[in-house]
Amino acid sequence: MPRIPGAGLLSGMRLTLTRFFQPKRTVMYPEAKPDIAPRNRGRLELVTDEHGTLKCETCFQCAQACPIECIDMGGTDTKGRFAVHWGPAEQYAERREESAMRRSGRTVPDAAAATGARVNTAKVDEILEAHDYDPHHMLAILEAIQATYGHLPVDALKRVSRATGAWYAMVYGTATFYKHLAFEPGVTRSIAVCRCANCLVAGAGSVMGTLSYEFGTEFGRAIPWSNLRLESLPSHLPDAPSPLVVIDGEPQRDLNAKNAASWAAALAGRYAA
Amino acid sequence: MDRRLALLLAETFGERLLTPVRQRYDETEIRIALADATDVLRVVHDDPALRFSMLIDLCGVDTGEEMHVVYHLSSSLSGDWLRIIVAGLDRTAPRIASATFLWPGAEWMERETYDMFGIIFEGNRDLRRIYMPDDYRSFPLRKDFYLADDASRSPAAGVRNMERVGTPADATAATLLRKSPGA
Amino acid sequence: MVWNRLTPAGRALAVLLPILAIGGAATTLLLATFGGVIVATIGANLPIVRFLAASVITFLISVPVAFLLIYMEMKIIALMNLRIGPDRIGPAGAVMSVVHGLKVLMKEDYTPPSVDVPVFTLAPVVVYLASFMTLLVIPFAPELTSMGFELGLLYFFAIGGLGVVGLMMAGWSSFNKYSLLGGIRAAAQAISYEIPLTLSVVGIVILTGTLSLPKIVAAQDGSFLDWFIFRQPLAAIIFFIAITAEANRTPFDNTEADQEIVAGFATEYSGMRFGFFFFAEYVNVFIVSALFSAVFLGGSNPPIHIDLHPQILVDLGALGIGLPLIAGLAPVVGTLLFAAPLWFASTRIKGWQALVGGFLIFGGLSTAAVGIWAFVMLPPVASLIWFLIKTFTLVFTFVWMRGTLPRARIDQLMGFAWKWLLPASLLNIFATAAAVLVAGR
Amino acid sequence: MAGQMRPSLDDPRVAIPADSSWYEPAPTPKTERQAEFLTLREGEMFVNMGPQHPSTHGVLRVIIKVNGEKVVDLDPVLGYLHRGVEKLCENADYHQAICYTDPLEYVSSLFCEAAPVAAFEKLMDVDVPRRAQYIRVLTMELNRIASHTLFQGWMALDLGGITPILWSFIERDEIVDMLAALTGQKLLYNYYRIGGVNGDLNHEFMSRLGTWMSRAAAQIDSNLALINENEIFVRRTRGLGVLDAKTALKMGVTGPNLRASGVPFDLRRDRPYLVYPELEFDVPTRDEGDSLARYLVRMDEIKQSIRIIDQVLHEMPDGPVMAKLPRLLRPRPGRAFGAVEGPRGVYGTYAISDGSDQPFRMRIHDPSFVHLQLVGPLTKGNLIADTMAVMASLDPVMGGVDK
Repeated sequence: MPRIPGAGLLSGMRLTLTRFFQPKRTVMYPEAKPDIAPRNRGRLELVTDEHGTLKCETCFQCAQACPIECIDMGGTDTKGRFAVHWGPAEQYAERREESAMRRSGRTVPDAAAATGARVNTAKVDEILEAHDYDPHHMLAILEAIQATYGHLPVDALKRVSRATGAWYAMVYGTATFYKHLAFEPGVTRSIAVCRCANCLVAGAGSVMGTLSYEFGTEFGRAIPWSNLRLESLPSHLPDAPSPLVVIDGEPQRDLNAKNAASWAAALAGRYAA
Repeated sequence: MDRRLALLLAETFGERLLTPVRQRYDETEIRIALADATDVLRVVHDDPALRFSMLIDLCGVDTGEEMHVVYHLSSSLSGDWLRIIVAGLDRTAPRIASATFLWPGAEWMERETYDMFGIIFEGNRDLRRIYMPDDYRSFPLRKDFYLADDASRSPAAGVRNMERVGTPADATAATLLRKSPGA
Repeated sequence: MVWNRLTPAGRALAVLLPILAIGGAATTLLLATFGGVIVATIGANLPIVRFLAASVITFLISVPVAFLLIYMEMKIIALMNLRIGPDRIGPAGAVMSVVHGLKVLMKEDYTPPSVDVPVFTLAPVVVYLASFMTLLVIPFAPELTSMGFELGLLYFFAIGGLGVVGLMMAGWSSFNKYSLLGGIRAAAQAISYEIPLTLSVVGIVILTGTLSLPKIVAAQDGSFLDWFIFRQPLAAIIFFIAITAEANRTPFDNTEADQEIVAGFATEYSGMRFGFFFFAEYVNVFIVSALFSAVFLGGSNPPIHIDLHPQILVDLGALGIGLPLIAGLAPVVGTLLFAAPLWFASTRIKGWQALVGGFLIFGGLSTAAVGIWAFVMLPPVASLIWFLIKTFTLVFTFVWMRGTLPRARIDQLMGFAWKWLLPASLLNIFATAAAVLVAGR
Repeated sequence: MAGQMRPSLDDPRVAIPADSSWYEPAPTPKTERQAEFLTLREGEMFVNMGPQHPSTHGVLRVIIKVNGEKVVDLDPVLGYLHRGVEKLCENADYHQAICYTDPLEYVSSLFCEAAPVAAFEKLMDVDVPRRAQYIRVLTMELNRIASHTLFQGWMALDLGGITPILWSFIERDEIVDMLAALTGQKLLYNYYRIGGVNGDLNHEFMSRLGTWMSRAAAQIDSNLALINENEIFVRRTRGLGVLDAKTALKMGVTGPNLRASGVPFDLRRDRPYLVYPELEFDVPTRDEGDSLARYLVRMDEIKQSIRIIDQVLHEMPDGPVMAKLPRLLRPRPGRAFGAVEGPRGVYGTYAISDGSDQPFRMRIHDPSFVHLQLVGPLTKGNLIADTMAVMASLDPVMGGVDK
């Protein structure tokens, strides 16, 4: 501090006056873009291609690679059955709701526990023990589970994920990749409709519509309340009538466009009972 | 890390150490019983050979069975760091003597520990909630206080960040077939 | 119906025209009947009318002055901070403060519950009134003084001191502890600095023997060495510090120290009532700068008298019919003259753009020419320009100080006033009086 | 008004009684100290400062008991930013925990990462590659300078000067942009990993660092000239809030605040971590212990940090920046305390492992929390304006205080 009173103030005034004439540091933002380093993480965004389609193919690899799970991915599988959700959940409505419940002192319902079919996972543990909890043997484990339970229950998959340390998305990916692994319990029977030109002319379309209305589901899906599945036939069977409906490999003979509605209703009634 | 410090501590406190003095990296750790806490702290603070006069940190730990209070001290004599674990606080009514008579700066850290664990520090002049509102009733860092995350996880062990929605398997056929004219 | 077929403008005219016609007729009738009486009344009460007219004019110019000062403050401090500051609205952001003013005008004028409503509402009025009423005695130029009171300086201190009553009212009525502290700080500070402020000019009063501001300015006629800042340097320093405190400027802005008491007395105000405080503050800065330049910097006197003896005497009457012809043709010819090079310069410039450019250049040049002519030929304009240059240099200094200095603490502030400024101003009076006794004026 | 519904102030139909007692429901004191605080003597009143107030450095509420302008007593109310980070960390695995500690003290978040990383590395017996250690030292010192320059501006702003904060933000922005070129983010870097750092030094960072280093010292010195010589600033801070060495030790003060009281305690020297023992630097101390000393010690530290950066750049070895680690980290059961010397004092993390992939208990010690206790004792008897000066000189960051 200088001895003359006020000299410090004056030197400060001189400094501000020199700064008054110096070049300014403001970035004129909308016109001039700030200088952002190439490594800047910024915000995560999904990239689209030139047609405007998302490039992401939901392989979950980015989410798996993220060490702190800040990448969140969610989606429904192609058959519309499972919402697969990866990442911290707190940004999402379901979690907010839970926190709100927690704060207000109510018990928090567990969505996973409430909706999935509860199975006893004791046998899963035996299977896992037999395979030494090794995630590399995932296919063998899943096959063994399918052999035990008849299908792959979600609880079992989660147990596998927890015990082996494999990410759930990985387990789920393996399970969906192999055609012989099934998620629905006991889908052993199917109602298949042929969609060849001949059959469509003969009224296969209205048969399909009626069937999906009566069973309350869509083609390519399991009927929720039974072990049946609506499918379309890949090709017309030799010397079969049109329209062709096959139940468990058995072509139905006495069927035409006119009686299709009552036939389907009767069928639905039979299976419902 | 100083081997002599371990010997000195073992010599000074002898029987009162619940476990042998542990040393790892640059930390020295002793574990003492609740009844000895005040004495040990005072000795450690005042002993001319020890002189742990700086309180770096004070915190509580809930092991699920009992509570601990952990002091991290630094010696102004040798620069050694000492961790004192006071074990054996009752989980239902944890009480311990305050360290504010040695370090007035421990006041807020004790308030925080009280706020988070419900440990009552006898002798602290200002023992009330510090982070949580005054009318808050639970102690968040205790192990029986579940986060929403835990709660969603607990009934179905193995669920982690993955939640399933889809066809409700327990829905009856009748509810789904309501609109069917044939049924 | 005719009404339905009218455009909105037509409807407005259809309403306004009859009203104007009736109003005009009534006014004419009124003037014809009572005209003599009104003129006689005005003639008989000329000082009052003059006072009223001056008040209205001062009020009207105070708002643009405040806008200008607010813009200066934003821009200058920004430049000192190595920022650009306002630059979007108007040239270099110059209309920014007007937009701020409009924003304040349009905001909800909220009266918090539990305030003392009449006092709360009146406080900004008192503050603003006190600040623009002092403008009345400012001698912008010898010919441009609204009210050349003989006791102008005293009037200035008296009315200026009223402002603190408004701040006190605001602080007390707001029902807020910050406001209370701010109001009390304002009162304490204003009272403390009022004393050295008044005492510091006593030396000048002794020297000039008058309290009239135009006369004080006239006493500084001559070169800049005759200014009182050189004859009374101590008084000038004391006066400058005291007016900084009076105008609540950094480093003495304790009344609204936002880091301490949020916004002081103005904490609970919003909308236009806050706007009044805000404007009053900047009008105050202008006024104290003007007073300083009048009392110490020679006011409207130029620093050096250069007698040009201009001989540019054009007898406009001799032109006869040529005068309207020149007045009509000059803009057209000038515009075309300046547009031509623009139009030839680049093929990308369209015709109308060249014309607009030419008109602007011509307008600028002719305005400058008229300005220079007025500065040389009309003494009041020259005086006004010198006065404003000095005043705005001081305003710049205040803004500059705001950009540089931190705030003094309230006790240091009061201690400084009572322990240093007061004895120093007394010493100044004593020395001046002694000098006058010994050497005469 | 007991038993009556409290009317909303927003309701225009509600007539508010002019009686002022309506606004201040007297809280029932819970402790001896609070009872003493709540007792008003003749001429005293409470002024509630915050949580929305221009100078509380975050969301802090301070109830001040004043007698005129004089502060009689003071009670900070915390918790407005409380996020329960310790609990969240107990429910996250070790990598995620670092991410949670990052936003604790947003002014110098690298130190908030460094402390848990240090603790976890001790738990897991990981050896950090030497290049990673150098990079850590380099980035931490840069962050320290960024924090201190911002402190300089804050200090001036709290004393009413508006220009220094903008100048110091220019300096800080350059450092922060530089770190963004290295780490990918400007504020929450999330750069340290258990066993190393996330990504090696890159060209962009080095070129920015080089440009900055060439003129940093001169520029910061020039900025300092505005405040350091200013009589108003010096008069307002000299002899204000004097903290003597003995009290400072008893109050658990660390960092520059302790060094300003004359205790040369610096973890970088007294409990060396990373490669600090190999570097040459001084520990600046002052004996006065007042607000000015606390300010000046920090300004001296900037110079030492520049010196350290200079050495680090010259001695930076080659090699990997990340140790080989399994993806799922499951340390053996044990306890570890990791501490680093931050710009505000000792940042500590006490981690307990139970052998699972999540910390069993994670205690985060933040120096601002301890320093904020001092505001009361240091400002008693001073003026309201001094509260701000003392608080600014202690430099608390509410994100760290409230955890």
